Amino acid sequence: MGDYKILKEKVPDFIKALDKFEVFAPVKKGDTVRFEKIDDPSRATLDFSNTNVPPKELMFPETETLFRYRVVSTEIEPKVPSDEEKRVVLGIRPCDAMAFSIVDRLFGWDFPDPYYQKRRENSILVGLACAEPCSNCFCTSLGGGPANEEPLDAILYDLGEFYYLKTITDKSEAFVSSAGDALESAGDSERAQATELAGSAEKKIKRTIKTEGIPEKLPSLYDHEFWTQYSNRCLGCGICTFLCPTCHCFDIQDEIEAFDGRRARMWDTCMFAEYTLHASGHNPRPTRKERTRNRISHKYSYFPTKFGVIACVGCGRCINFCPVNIDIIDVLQKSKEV
Amino acid sequence: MVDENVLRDKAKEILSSGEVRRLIGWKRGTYGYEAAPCVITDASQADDLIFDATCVQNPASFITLEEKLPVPRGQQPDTRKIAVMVKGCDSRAVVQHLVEKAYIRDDVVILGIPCRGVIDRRKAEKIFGEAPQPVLAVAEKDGVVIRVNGEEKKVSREEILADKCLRCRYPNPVISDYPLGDEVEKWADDDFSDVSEFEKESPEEKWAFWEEEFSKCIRCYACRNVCPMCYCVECIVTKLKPQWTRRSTDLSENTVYHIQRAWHLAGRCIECMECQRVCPMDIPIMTLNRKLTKDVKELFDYEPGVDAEAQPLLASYNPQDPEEYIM
Amino acid sequence: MSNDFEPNIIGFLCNWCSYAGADLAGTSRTHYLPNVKIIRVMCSGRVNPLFIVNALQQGADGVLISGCHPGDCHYLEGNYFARRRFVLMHKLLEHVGVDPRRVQMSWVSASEGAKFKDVVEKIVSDVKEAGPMDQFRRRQLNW
Amino acid sequence: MINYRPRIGVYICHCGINIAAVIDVKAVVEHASKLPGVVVARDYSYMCSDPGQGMVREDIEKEKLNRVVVASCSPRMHEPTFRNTLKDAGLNPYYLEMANIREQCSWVHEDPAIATEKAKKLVEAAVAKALLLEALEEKEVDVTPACLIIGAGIAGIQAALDIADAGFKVYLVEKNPSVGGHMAQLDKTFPTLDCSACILTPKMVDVANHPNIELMTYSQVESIEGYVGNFKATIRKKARYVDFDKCTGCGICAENCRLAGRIPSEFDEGIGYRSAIYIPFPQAVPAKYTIDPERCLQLTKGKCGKEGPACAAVCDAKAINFEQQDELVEIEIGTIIVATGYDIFDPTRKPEYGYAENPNVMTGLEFERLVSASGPTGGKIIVGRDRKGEGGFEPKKIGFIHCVGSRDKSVGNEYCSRVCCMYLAKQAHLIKDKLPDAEITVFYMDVRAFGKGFEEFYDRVRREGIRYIRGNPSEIYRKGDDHTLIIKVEDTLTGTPMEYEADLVVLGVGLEPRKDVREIINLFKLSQSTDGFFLEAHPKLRPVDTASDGIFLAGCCQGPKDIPDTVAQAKGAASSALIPMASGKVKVEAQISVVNKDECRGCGFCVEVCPYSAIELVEENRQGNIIKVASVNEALCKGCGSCAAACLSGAIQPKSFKDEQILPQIAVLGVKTE
Repeated sequence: MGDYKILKEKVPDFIKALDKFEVFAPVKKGDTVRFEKIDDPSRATLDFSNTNVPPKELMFPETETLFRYRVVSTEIEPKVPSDEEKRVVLGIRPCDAMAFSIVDRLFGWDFPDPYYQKRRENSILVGLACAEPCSNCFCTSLGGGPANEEPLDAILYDLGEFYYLKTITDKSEAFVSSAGDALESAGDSERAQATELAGSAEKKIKRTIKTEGIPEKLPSLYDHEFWTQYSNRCLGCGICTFLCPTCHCFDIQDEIEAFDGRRARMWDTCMFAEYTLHASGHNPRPTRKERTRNRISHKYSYFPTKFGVIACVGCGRCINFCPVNIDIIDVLQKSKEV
Repeated sequence: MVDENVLRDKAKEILSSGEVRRLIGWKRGTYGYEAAPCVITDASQADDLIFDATCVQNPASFITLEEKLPVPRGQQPDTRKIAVMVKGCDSRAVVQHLVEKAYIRDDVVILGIPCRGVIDRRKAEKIFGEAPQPVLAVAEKDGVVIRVNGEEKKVSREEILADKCLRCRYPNPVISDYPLGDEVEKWADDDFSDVSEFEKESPEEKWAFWEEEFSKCIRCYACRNVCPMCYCVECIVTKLKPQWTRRSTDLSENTVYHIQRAWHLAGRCIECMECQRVCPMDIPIMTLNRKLTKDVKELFDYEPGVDAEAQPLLASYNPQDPEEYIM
Repeated sequence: MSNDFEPNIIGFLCNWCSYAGADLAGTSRTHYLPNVKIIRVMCSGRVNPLFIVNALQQGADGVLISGCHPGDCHYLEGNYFARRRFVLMHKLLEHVGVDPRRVQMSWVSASEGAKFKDVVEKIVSDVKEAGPMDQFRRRQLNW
Repeated sequence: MINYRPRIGVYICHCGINIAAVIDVKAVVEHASKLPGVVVARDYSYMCSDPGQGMVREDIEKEKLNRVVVASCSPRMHEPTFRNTLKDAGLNPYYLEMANIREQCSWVHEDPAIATEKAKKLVEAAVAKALLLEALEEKEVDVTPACLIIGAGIAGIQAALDIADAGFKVYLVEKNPSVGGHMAQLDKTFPTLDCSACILTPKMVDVANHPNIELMTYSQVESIEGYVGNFKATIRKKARYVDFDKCTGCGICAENCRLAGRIPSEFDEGIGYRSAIYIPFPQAVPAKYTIDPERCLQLTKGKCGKEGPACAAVCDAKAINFEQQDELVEIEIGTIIVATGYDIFDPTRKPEYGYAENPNVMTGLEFERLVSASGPTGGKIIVGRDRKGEGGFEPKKIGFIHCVGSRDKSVGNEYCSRVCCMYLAKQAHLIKDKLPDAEITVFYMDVRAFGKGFEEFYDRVRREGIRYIRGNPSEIYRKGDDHTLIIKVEDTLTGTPMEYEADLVVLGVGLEPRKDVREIINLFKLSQSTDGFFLEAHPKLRPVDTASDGIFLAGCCQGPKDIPDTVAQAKGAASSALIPMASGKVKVEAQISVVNKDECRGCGFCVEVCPYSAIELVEENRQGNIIKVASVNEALCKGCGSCAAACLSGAIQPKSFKDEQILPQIAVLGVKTE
């Protein structure tokens, strides 16, 4: 595949050149960073640690319309994304990218989800290798790394004056060809610098968890009291799951406006009491203990048992953002000890 | 300041007495600038307890977070008390709980901690960067002594303390069974200048501000769940019949959610600022709460969470209440 | 704002005074603007201030709450509670950037049909000036 | 409850042309027929008529309707009518929702297109709510067979007698020491010229003696709680300082009172005088003496002369007791009649008439006392006597002024007091009778002689040589040092300004709400109409009812009226009050608040807010945990819904006005008609 470089000041031109695509890139608002559709290239930033909200929202939005209808008729108008909507997503951190390979399995499983899949197919994923991992990053414990390429179509490395762009898949050709003048060619020297950057970044990752045995151990702790030391301080909010790049649960609700309606799906989380609440009023996960247990167990035991891969990429968001210091590495470590 | 040994001894004593079923306090976190709230049930766990300027969380929130599980037939519910360690601000939550009959005075054992302020994670990160190891911090009269990444430094209070501390009017608990440590002097006050400043803006400017902030919201409900005052059995925000707010996230629903949340705290918010602290999207949630706090004080001369005998603001009235805007 | 903007205003009127006052305006054939559509509640104290928010969200450009004069509440004191709640909600909405003219409250007794007309004219003209409510209206947003 | 699909019938009323002239009824029907849940939509000229109601009944049966929407007049008008229609057809009456397209649409909007569009929206909102209506149960409670009547003027007396005669207990509470009210002060009554005392006093005696009436004079209602059928009242029996049972009414005490003849008599409107221990007038009922605590020297100063109170000394019955205390009595009643009467307009508020300065400018009521045979002058028309009854003169030129304090925006009284025209005519006649040579001039704005025999009487008075000048005097002032008054007036028929001399001017003062009206309002939670009198539930069809069930109005407290009207209304109020008492049961509000215990967090906000103390926190076993939740007392709740607005979780909701029923209305009305 190809090697290119983009001078930093040319990034806006580069984005502008991609006018055949909808371009998504991180945008800073105060101290928060989040992917947004870029209409004004100057709003995009590649100078960030990681986005607050992972790019999963680009394939699996917080809220999306499945179909629309009229209350008095039986016809529906599906809202599956069309093939025309070609997108480029710039600046995905490798951990978040890896999450797509994990979530792909779920949305392609027994019922292929056209909404998710269509967006995935239509998107060219351009990664951004990490130079300064955050203190709670632990991607290397889960088979990832600061420059992990799977399933990216291309990856950028910040090499000071410029970004080194390495294309990975055929899919990326389409966007390289439209980028035009903004791209310059690169070679071995840049490639070597990139490898060095990745190596140095990897050394900076201090937090680790040895995952061997965890998927097997967790089910045996189903009724264990150790969960309560975490769940007792759990707020039952949706931060850890909403911000998790691999969490993919959704709720489906009908929304009616006078006589127009839509069926929409929106993020849901197993941390909410309503998540498992039955119509009868019975709740099989009545307390935060069961919910905390479920979150960890699903990621580290149920999902790997079913799909062969742990549903965690070590991005560290759930640790960073948890207001009550429920630290997944700490939980997993304890689970091994008890 | 409180001596942690005194605190632990008292906790052990209370837990050993069998009088309480759980004790809520803080312990050292696994990393960074914030301690971890903790709930302990046994005297043997009491040595984990700490109190310093990293203990930002409001333990009173965890009193009402406790689920009441169905009691198996033939058994009795555990009606022993809950012990809770509180700073000044936290203690107001307990008072307001009492006003609202969330529990009765006899249900709680209050360990009051005089406090010189707690640090704001966001401010600290800007000064010292990320802290992979748990940080130790002590607020003193003339600044905060903080130990980050192996180095001890002293910074001014203004630089690092949480905003709520910089305008703290209740450094000492307003209610307490066991005051731990000597009272500290009040050193700050609240003139609501931040609110007054914002009030001066035009409706368009105000909305432009909120439009951006509310559109960030991911509706994780952390602000609601962490709030010691949000403990309805079923929150109207998640209720389906009727559905006051749709679960879908967009500017409209997010705005309405935030108005609802703020409204439900009118005359009830005790300004622990937990809602704003926990927000993963940095939404300045307290700006709404503080507007109401200010108005409630100005219009009705009312302050929640200071008098356990007070009537709830919106369940009472004065025939002479202001009539502005009424035709 | 363009003059042809016809605001849509929802009025919550208490059954005993204001709704009766509106009826009296009718019985007296007092003509007034059609923009205010009335939802009858038994007492202004019934009006959950979140109704206002809901109405603004669901497409109302303005909201009117009207009850008995202080001291005259058919249910003794419901309007006193309504007044307290209203003032605070009004302030809160103002802080969010909602034009304060959109949300108004009045005391209209069963004998004040003429006042009801005045109240309607006032809120309609105020909301006309404020323009369409497009801040957090539901339908406007992309489905 | 069986959950079946809603089948709604929508009925649009033409109300003759009241609705149909403005609103395109057919278009509204067409629109309604397409709304969700609607199975039939029809229109009819008068929905409230028999055939109109019949149409609804038939559809309920044939179309299996389970909800009905009627778009017509205000629900305040015909909601009960259509509820009964539903009931007759076997449908729960609370499955009715009304859209007010008359009072709040066709009558207030001119443009047919706009009115039609609005009517469509109002019907939509009604349908949206109808979809979510619930069946409610109408419950009954027992009625305490007793009535409390406040005020013992002619209205209260008549109502008391009627109810007592029907066999029910009456508590008749009068603030003054005697019953009788204003009527007792009058001399003759228009237009028949019967002697007022002659027709009133037998009734006064009757109420005192009736076995079913417990008369509580010199008493006031302290507090009222409860609801129709089950009121509890606390009555304060003020201390008379005279033992009621011992006093024989001999009057020796009054003769010996040190202040005898020195205190202006209220009954005589200040032109006669009484003692500190007194009965208001000789025929007072009960004929028991009362010590005026604000005047009595013993009570105000702690001593009365050197020898102590003379009254006590001379009382053989030993009835005087300065230690007496007010007594609080609690009574239980099923119904209440408010008959608190009126005050006369205070003419000092019109200083141009010189009432305050000139003793020969007097109010009509003062003149009644002057002309009354039982009055201070024994019926002799002598003006300007001093306290001892000396001096004074017989007037020769007398002016009567109409509409003093009535029909006068400058004093805030727009209304007509209804009695002044006739009482002034009567008084003019009485003077003519007693002083045939007197020159009598009446200054009027209009003469309203609308009642039975009124016009004839007015005609007779004019034929007696009494001059009527159309004009409202601008000023009355004293000319020179004698008592001659000048009345400045413009004769509006001829447009000529004139000055009349008079030595007596009688002001035809109007009737006003009592000065203590606010206290009564607060006590009974009554409403006032614009004129300040109590507001009836409906000006035409419920003129004696109030908005509060079980509380009725009689007499001038509801608005100025003459004696026959007052008696008629009193009889009406009595019969209305008798209905629940005679049936023994009364329906309680069905639209009351209900608590969803599973959502209640027991904070008690609703308990604090409820004006009827209808909510309490009760223990509830929630899966083995004992918690507290709100609980509503169904008999006390009135369904105002204040609790629901205070409840944060929406756990308490007023039936028929639940959040889930109101939000869809908002949604429908929020959507603009394109």
